[in-house]
Amino acid sequence: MIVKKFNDTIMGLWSLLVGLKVTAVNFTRPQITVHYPRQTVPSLEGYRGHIELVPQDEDPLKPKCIACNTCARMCPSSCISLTASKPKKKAAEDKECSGEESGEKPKPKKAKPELESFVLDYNYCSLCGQCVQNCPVDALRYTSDVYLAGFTRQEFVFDLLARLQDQAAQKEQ
Amino acid sequence: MIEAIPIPLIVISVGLAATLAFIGLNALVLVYLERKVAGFIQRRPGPYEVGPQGILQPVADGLKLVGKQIFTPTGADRVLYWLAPMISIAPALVCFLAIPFGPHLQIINTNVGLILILAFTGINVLALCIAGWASQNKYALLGAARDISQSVAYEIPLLLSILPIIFMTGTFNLFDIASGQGAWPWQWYIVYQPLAFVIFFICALAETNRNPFDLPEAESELTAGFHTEYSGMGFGMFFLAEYAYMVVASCVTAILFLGGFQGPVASGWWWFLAKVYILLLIMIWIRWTYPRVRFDQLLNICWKWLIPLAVFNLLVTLLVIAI
Amino acid sequence: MSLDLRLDTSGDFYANKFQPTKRDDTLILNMGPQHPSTHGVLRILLEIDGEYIIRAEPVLGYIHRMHEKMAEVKTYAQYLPNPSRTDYLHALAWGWAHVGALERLMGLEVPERAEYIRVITCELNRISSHLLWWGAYLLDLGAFTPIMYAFDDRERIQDILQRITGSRLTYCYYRFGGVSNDIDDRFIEETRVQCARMKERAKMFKDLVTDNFILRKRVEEIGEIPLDTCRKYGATGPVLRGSGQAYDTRRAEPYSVYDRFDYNIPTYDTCDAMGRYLVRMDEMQESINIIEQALNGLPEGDFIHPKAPKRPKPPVGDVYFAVEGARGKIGMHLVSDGSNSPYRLKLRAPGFSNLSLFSEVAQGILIADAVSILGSLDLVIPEIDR
Amino acid sequence: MNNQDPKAGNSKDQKKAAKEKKSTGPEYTGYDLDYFVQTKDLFNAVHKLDQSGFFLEDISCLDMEEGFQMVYHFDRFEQPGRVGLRVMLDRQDPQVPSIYDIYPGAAWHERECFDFFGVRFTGHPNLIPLLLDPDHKGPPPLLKEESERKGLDQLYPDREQTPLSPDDQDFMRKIQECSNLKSRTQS
Repeated sequence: MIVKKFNDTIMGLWSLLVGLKVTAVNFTRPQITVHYPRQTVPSLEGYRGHIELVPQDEDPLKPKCIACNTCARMCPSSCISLTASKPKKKAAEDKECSGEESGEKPKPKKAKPELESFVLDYNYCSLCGQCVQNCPVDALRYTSDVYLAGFTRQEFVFDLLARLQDQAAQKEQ
Repeated sequence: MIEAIPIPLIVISVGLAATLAFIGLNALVLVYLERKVAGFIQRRPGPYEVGPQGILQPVADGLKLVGKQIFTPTGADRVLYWLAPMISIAPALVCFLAIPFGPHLQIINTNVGLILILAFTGINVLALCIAGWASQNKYALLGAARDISQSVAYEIPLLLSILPIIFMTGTFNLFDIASGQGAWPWQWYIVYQPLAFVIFFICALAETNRNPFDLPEAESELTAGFHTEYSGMGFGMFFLAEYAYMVVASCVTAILFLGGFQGPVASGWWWFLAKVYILLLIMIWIRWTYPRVRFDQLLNICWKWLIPLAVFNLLVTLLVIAI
Repeated sequence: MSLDLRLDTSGDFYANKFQPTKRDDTLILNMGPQHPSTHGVLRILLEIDGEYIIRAEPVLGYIHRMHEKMAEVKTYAQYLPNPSRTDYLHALAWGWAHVGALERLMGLEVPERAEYIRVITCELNRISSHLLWWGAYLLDLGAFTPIMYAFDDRERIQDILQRITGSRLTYCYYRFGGVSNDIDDRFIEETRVQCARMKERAKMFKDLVTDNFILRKRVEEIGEIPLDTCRKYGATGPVLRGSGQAYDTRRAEPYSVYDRFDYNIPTYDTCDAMGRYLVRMDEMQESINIIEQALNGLPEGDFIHPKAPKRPKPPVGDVYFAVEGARGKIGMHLVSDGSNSPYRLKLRAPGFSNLSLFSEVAQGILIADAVSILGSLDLVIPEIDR
Repeated sequence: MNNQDPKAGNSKDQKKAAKEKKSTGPEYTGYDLDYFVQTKDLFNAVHKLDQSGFFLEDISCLDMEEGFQMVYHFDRFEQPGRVGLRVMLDRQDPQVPSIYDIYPGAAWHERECFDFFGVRFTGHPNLIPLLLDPDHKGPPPLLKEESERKGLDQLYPDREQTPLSPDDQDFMRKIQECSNLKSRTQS
């Protein structure tokens, strides 16, 4: 019995030294951390950040969204609020009002309601993706900007329509 | 007028000022060293933000601690609460007086240097006990209780492991012990007394509450042990005291077992500092590797393993000397 | 205005309830809810005599969010993000339980490829959960370095999962009838690399910690939970397998395609914290084994049922669906009245039953051991409080 | 709350057709044995289950028109198979004997049901709130409004609700060889 006890202790002390060796080996190995302010994480393309509006193919200024309110209804924490302008009667004054909007195809049936404002309250968003998935016209997509910081809650209430306009403007330059 | 002031008083006052500077500087270097080594072991860079490569990080910590508001927790015994950090740091100063840094660099060359150091390191226990009791916090009380039994238990093997050296050299004078050993490593006492060295080092770790034995300030069990209620300079003093005692422990180890300022080429204070810092690095290295020992195991190690080994080692040395 | 500096030692509702049988020489200690070693906000009332615990009583409810009421208020689709918030360490298993319960109720069959993807991602998530448990447990015992090594591996797994699922911790990846995003070759290749790397990392973990003399002393013969106590309290998962019972929902109630893989259930009958520790360490290797088999047998096909309902309205019914989470058996008792939100959804959290046996196990042990036992039970408080 | 958007329209009547076809809903409901039991027989039934090696999974409660339905889930290590015991309690005085003496683990489950539904458990060691705040004055949170409550016949159209007494032989026999492999192969 005593021999076993001694044997245990000797093995134990040996394991202590082995532990030291492991930390020593790691001491010499290069670092693996990313120094955040100076370097940022390279692989972010799959990340599901807050949503943004998808511009129409032919006219980057106008969103694809048809203001059908599905995303606002589907959102678990109801953080999407959007308002749409009442569609003008198509039949009579379609010609002259569509003069200045290029590319408005005069369709016989009622014109789609025009999106006026699309506000996302990112404070309550739980990034579940219900809005993007249930959108009938795929007018929403995820951004992958992780590094968001702000001083007040209001800074996280994004006006996605304005954001679309800026992106379109930047693309022009 | 100058003769009116006795020479030793001047020497001691200059020595004390030098010791204060040495402790302060050492604390800064050690804090930086510990965080860098911890970082590298955990494969992260450690502090690099403040100053080039994070050199000024300890200074920043010091300023933060000084800047904190000083407050006494409700119901705490105000006098004792603020006395504890002072009692904790004061003995550390005195210990440095007797340490021979170099052939000429010694403040007091007393022949009871070793006893002086051992006596004053004992006072630290009192400080931690007062701190634990005065901050009126259940966790602090538990931390203090643990610290008392730990320090008292590890005092005995500490002394027992020093005795063989005393018998071999026959003096308590640190200067003679240091100069008694030869310049070359195989002439140092570690070769004659390897077991005593290991026991002494373990006891030094236990006395200064370093990792495998850091039960009095066990973060995960007692939230912070005896200095739970301290913040700002109160905590700063305990922090400084812990590093000071670490330096004292490694200085004494260097003198007793590694030949003090004796070095192969030109013996001097730089050899002494090199040995001290190697020992400190080992202490830091151990801290970032091992989990914490449980309380009753801590006492078992001391009573069942260290003390019998130390006594056995003492007897063997006496036999060898007697023949 | 005299400032009343006396300590108000009146204590709150639970402390007073705990108080009456207190002997005069003991100390009532509040371990938590702000305590470093109770992961999250668990509060344990301890009556201690010196360092020995006489009575212990966990107090819950500090992070209770009433998920079951949320289920009744929200529709099925809107409830998808909630399960991953109950247990954020093994979020995919909880998501699987919710989605699986509904699929069983509606009789919706999930395509082969989706089942394989679910197995792969769920096992990856189990490994990352065990890694975090391992680091946090060692942190409780006082070793500061292992948690950094654990996070090194965990971050790599999270990177792999982030590319496909879109998030790193609270995945909302499973949908009714499949998954929301297909996996590509880069995911498969990265997973193989990580699995290989995990195998030789296990050797380093073993050297640094499992064989460590101090750790063995802190973990062996601590927290003896005999098999009968496990059964009486309904403990499942590694806590049960550490007491000698090879009960794993993946094998006991085979769901999805788990019956196609051959993997053994690591079991140790030492009944103590060391047994639970070794069970989880081996379980990581078993999960790697399962992932590799699943990757080899990954069939082609669509990753979600073509006609999967986005807004399901299940028939009337009463269903129970159980999944093996990292901490034990996760169960969802779903009662539907035909509308598009459940009539009643009962979440069975493994941590709830595992923790309930703590007050019996903690009689007469040291505080340091109490911390070691709590660590070995692998508690995630949001899952216990729901 | 139930949104009648166009998309779900056609899937609803498609579902109505599916519902008529198999009114019992899914074949394998996760339960291998499922009984209604009298309140007074509950203790006896749970005792028999304890003898044959079952462990308590959880205790959940439903707020129905006829009152509260307590659902006890048991499962077994050796021959895994889930047994559901259901007890109907009337609404005015929801009283049920606590099974703490057989399964100490039930203490917390029962306290939770007490929190959420206000069901009282006689013989419970310390029936104090577990998850909710002790001075939470409001009604138990999971109670449903009058209009939303459903009856037993609506939720369990085909299940025979005659409570079974645990004394007769086949209850014991059924428990012994209850296993989910058998019922899984049938479906």
